[in-house]
Amino acid sequence: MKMIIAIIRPEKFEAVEDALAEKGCIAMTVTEVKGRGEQKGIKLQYRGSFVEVDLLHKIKMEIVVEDEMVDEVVETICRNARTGKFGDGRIFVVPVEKSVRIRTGEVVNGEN
Amino acid sequence: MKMIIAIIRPEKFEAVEDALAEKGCIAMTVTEVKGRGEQKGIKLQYRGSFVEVDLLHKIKMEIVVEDEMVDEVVETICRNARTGKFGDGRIFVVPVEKSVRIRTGEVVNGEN
Amino acid sequence: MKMIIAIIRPEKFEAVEDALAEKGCIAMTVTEVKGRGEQKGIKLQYRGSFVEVDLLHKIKMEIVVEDEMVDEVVETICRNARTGKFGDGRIFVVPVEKSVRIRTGEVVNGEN
Amino acid sequence: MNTADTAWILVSTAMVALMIPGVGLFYAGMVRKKNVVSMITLSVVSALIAGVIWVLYGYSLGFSGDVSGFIGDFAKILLNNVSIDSGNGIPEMLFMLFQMMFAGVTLAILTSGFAERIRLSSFIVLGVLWLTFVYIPFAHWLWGGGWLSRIGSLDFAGGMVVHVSSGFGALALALVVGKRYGYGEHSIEPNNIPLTLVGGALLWFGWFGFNGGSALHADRIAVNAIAVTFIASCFAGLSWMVMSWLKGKPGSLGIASGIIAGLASITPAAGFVGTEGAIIIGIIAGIICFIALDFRIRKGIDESLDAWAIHGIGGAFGSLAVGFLADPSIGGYSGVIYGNSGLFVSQIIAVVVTIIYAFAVTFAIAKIVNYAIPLRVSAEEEYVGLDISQHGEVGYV
Amino acid sequence: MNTADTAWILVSTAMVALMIPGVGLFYAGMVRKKNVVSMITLSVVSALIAGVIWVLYGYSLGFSGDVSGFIGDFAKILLNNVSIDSGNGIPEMLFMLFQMMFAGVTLAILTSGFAERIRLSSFIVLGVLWLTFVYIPFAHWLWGGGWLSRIGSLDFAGGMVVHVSSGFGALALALVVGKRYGYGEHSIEPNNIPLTLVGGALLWFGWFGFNGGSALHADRIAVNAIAVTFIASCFAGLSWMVMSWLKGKPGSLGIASGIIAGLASITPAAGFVGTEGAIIIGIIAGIICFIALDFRIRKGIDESLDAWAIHGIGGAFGSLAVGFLADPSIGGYSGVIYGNSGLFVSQIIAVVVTIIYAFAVTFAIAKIVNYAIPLRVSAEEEYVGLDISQHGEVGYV
Amino acid sequence: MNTADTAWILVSTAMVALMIPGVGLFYAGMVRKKNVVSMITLSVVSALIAGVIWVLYGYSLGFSGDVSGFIGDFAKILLNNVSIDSGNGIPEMLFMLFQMMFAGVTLAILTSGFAERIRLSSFIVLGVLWLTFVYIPFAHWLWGGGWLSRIGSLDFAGGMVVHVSSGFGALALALVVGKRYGYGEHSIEPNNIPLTLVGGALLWFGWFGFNGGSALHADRIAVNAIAVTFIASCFAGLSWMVMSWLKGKPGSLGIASGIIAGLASITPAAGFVGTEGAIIIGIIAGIICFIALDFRIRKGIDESLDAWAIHGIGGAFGSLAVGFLADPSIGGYSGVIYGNSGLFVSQIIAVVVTIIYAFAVTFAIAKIVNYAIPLRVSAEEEYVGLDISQHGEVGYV
Ligand SMILES: Nc1ncnc2c1ncn2[C@@H]1O[C@H](COP(=O)(O)OP(=O)(O)O)[C@@H](O)[C@H]1O
Ligand SMILES: Nc1ncnc2c1ncn2[C@@H]1O[C@H](COP(=O)(O)OP(=O)(O)O)[C@@H](O)[C@H]1O
Ligand SMILES: Nc1ncnc2c1ncn2[C@@H]1O[C@H](COP(=O)(O)OP(=O)(O)O)[C@@H](O)[C@H]1O
Repeated sequence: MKMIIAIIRPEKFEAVEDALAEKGCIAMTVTEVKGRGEQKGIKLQYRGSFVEVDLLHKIKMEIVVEDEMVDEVVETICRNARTGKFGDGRIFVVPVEKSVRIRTGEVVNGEN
Repeated sequence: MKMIIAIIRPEKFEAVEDALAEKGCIAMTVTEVKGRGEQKGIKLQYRGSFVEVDLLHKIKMEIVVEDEMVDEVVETICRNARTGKFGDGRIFVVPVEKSVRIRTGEVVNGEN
Repeated sequence: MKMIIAIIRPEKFEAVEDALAEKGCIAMTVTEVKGRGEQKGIKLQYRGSFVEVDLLHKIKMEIVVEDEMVDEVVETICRNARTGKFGDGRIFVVPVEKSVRIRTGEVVNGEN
Repeated sequence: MNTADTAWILVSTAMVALMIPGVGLFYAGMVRKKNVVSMITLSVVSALIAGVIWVLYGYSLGFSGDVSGFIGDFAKILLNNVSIDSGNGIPEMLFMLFQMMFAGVTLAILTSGFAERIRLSSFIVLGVLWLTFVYIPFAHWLWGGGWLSRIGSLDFAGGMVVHVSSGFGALALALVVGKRYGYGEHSIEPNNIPLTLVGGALLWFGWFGFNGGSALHADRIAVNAIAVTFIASCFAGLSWMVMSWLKGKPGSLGIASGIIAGLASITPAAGFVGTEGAIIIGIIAGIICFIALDFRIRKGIDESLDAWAIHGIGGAFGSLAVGFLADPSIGGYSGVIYGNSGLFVSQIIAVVVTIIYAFAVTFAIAKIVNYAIPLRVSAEEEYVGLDISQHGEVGYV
Repeated sequence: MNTADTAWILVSTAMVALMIPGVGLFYAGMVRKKNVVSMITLSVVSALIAGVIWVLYGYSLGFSGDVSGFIGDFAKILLNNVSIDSGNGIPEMLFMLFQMMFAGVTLAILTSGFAERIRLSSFIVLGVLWLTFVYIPFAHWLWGGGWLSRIGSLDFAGGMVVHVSSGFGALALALVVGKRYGYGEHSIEPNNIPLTLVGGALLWFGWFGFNGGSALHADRIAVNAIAVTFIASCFAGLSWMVMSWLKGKPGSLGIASGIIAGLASITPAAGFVGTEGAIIIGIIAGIICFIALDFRIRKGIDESLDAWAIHGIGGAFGSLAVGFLADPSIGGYSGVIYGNSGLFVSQIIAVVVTIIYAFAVTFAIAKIVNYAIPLRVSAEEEYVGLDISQHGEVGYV
Repeated sequence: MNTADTAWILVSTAMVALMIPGVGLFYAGMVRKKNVVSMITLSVVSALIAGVIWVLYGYSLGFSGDVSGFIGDFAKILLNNVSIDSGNGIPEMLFMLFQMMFAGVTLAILTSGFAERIRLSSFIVLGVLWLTFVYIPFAHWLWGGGWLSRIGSLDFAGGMVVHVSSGFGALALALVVGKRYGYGEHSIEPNNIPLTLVGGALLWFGWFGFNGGSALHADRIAVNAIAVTFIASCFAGLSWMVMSWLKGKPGSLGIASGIIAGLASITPAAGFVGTEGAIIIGIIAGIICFIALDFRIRKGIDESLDAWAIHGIGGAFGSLAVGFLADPSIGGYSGVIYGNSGLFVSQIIAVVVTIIYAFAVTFAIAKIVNYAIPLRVSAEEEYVGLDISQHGEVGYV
């Protein structure tokens, strides 16, 4: 099992969410975060000088899926979150060793 | 060392927190998140049609513990966060390779 | 690749951010969280009795870096986030198996 | 027409109008984030309901004619014969509008009793019935020439008409509607205290018009009313603060509650007692409303935003206090300390009757509405919150 | 000097002043978090611009003398000869100040058209030009003795001067400035509905001064004005609520919009129609402004905060309604239902002319300014938000 | 009794009352999230303290009799002999209440000096002493027939009594209490700018009552006062905006600060200067208060919310400006530009004396209180925030 951590533009969230739901990937946890990439955010020109706005609002999605689903989910997010401009975000995949459903107590162990 | 990531109902947080403290598990990091499980949130019947409220408020707890504590902590969270209804949440366990206490600089390496 | 998860005092964030930028470590994701360490937060003396304020505001930084950068980043954070008093925070290092840049679709696999 | 009186009541009317959303903002900061919009909207809709009912028949039933001391007649429905001209004093149209705002504020206060769990549609039905069968009779009894005013009971600006009715009504409603899901099991914390304090500031401001305008003239009584109103609120805020300090920390919500307890308590008395009376009423109001709130919590009654403890108890206490403290040099009526016990008796009768009537009739109305259409949202809707389930909105993004 | 009238207009002026930031707060809750400061600031700066222009030459051009019915003269620039004394009625200085606030509110309403994408500096230039070439002429035509008032057109408190001008002006601006980036592609959600409702509460309150003060006396007309104003807003709030309930859930923003639609629609009529007229105007206002808003959305026009649908359509509708419903027993003018069709003709002319003029001249001004200095921020600045890019501030931490 | 004057002062009193929590809201948005409740509560408690002190002895010491020009007597303690009736003008009870609000606002402004670090209990003690030994003497000197008024110093609505006292008092307090932990090391950002602007809107509104009501009549002076008040605030808002634009971006907090600087500066002059004077005062106020704020920051003084830079400097400047600009055709007094230098001398004396007295006596009081009970919370409490440590509350959930 893997946790897919995707950091995307807030305005792309709905599109990503819908595309994932179509693929049957419904469950997720969403956090409002701020972030910057390697470009140090956005540069605004301001009366000759530049102002850097470094931390921009992003949405972090955490999605835990079976190993075989990872590539499809990653690909779906990528496709729907992309604008092609700086700031589209990143996806990280982290191993999950165990997953428990609180309601039932049912435990799934990852292969890791 | 493992990071236990528990996503629970906000109204169960206090109970879980107290139960964990009793077991000596005090340290934790808490984030307000939104989430949905496989049921796509909650369906509200509204004048004949259904409205899905997909993202519901949840509390995410991140607790890093020694490997041998994992089961006890998971079990304690499960017991205290459970209502038996959809939406009780999930617990994920993720490996931690290294842990540093900033105040002292002391480093603990996980066995992973 | 590793994800460095640092939980620090909000008032130290700027200093840490600047110090990391100097080291060329610019990209990061930041979340407002609450947390407590093993001391159960802060004890306030109040008319004879003690009140514990258990969850204090913290800033969580998530920084994904190549393996060889980990120690430098951890050390930089430690040095700049330290006050020496309880509550300075913790750093956890978690393995990342894969990282994708959404804008380009470019994938980097971790050695894990 | 007295233009100065008119100027003052024009402004007072606007100030009382501002109190209606003010109640909503005050309440909204104290509920959970998922119900913040709902709580304000209930107050806004209270204004709409009151406005429409008042125009259609409410003013007429309250203030036109008299049927056996209990209720008015239909001579002024649709504001028939309500003139914008006047002999002396203010035009009747202005009086009508000023009174309309009181009905709106009262209904808004009532929403405390079913906060975070009422269906919007049921609230509208309930609101119409409640104004018709509780508020309008009370207005008639005490202000429209009805039986309580005839036996000599006094209610300057609504200790009973506004505060007892909504406070004890809210209590009845809380009992019919039942506790919020999880109440008493996990803590329900105020989501936005600054919002509550914005609402509280508007209420404090509006109360100058509420009590001062009830003089209906820009005269010595209006001056007395606003002076005792502010003074009572200060002393009540302090006495509540002291009470809560003795038991723990003095919270801002407590101080605000104390101020409002003082305001509610001085309301029936503002044209009858002087500044010493205001000090006494204020101090006691802060203490007994604090105790009432504490009692309510210990009993596990989810009268969620304490309309009962603050408005109900405060209004009842203040109405009784009139019987004790009324100073003939202010409003021409004497209380017990000026050697007249007759007024006190009338006040006791009025308080007891309005408490019983408000509680019982509200209870009955609530039961009937609840039988026809459920008052309460479903468990899922409550869990998700009324903002999404009733309004399709999210308070803060 | 009539001191009672003066007292009332002193207060009314303050109440209308409060509406200026009130518009900003109302709007600010509906934009995205990154533009919340900008939205309030645009309204605050509207007050500053209006204040300065009014003192320098605005009042004079609007209300002093007359040049061919189109505009005033320069006799009172820098408030020359504007006296604080008066024969009867209120001092001219007070009238000047009261009118100044109207200019400020109107400019604040206009900011709807370019919300979340205007450069602050361009707004200032635009605001100066717009007040000069749209607002001040309108004020002169209808209130300063200009040609529309001479042909008998009536505008009690600004149905055309305030609401048509800003509503249709905002529409023109929205077309010139263009849609917000991503508009129609992803949802743009209100960031803080309680903030909007705080602003709405202040607007509701201020409108008593806006319409009531426009009587310029604390008299029967003022009484009529505030009564019909509140009544129309209640009925409009309800009719909008019903409309939105038929299509889905009744949101708080919808109810508030309905109330404001009622307020805007009754504005031109408040001194001419009675309470039945107010009921009719209110109910219709809620329905047609709802439809207008729906139409605007379906057309994909990003007139972002619906000044056009609510103020523009509401103000135009209300101005026409005067021609139908004017009751001679209130303001001395008769509408169609009292057998006089002449007034209705004047109203049609006035509405048509002001709509065309407001739209066309605003469009031209916007194009010219946009040519000289871009009205719109850069794509990056828009993405980051105006709070950071224009003000260097972050709304909430 | 003049009922029109009474109507106006009834309303003005309410408007000034609203300013008290208004100051709290204005300040609260600028502190950190963990102190937002505390900041509002300090203002609310200021009202309570002022209310109680004023009733007990404050009004008497300020406005009854005279002991060597320095202070009043005890003839009106407990509002003894303060009547709700009156010959002509307004009843003394109303004057008393109007003045009470001024005391409350002034104490609320003072809380800037120890924001985010004061113990609530110490504040209460400090507030009582400060009103007694600083505010009440000032009120007596300038308004109660004391020595400054006898030498001809003028203070229309509180340039010295309110703004110099609280501004320089806050500076003294900031020095005694010391900087906030971490001040200057890490940035301390405003947590909720919209909240500050809500407070600012209420202040702007209330100031009409503050300055206009200080005429004590609904007359030409009241009209002049509100006109020059609003005009000065507009010009000051713009001049501050320009100043901040020259150095970076024009923030909303800057514009709001400029507006308040203009309001504070025109306060002492509002009944004495005309609209040209208001323009001059406004423009200069925006500039010098901006410079003062900048100076304060460069000096590293943590007078946290700039009561000194805005109220202290603004009030002092405006008081001096009266000596220059007073126009005999307005209030009957002539300044330097009308050929009279005597007034200017009196104003200089008054400003110098009040600055020194306010600073020195506040400093002494603060030292004494600090010796008896620490003014400041512990380092842990400050770190956790005053909301939790003093009130047991959390502002937003
Ligand atoms: N190395 C990283 N560690 C943690 N978060 C990152 C990292 N790189 C990017 N992010 C997150 O992704 C967001 C978008 O990244 P960015 O680099 O701006 O996108 P792009 O690669 O398209 O320019 C950032 O705001 C940040 O939150
Ligand atoms: N696969 C998943 N990945 C990430 N978060 C999840 C996942 N499944 C559940 N969650 C989180 O747990 C919360 C509760 O899950 P849910 O499925 O509703 O509980 P239940 O299994 O009891 O129905 C969700 O709101 C979401 O935040
Ligand atoms: N075991 C843990 N798991 C998760 N988060 C932790 C853990 N220990 C500490 N934290 C986070 O680090 C923050 C600071 O930790 P704390 O223990 O107070 O620092 P210190 O070790 O200097 O006393 C806490 O508020 C919490 O958010």
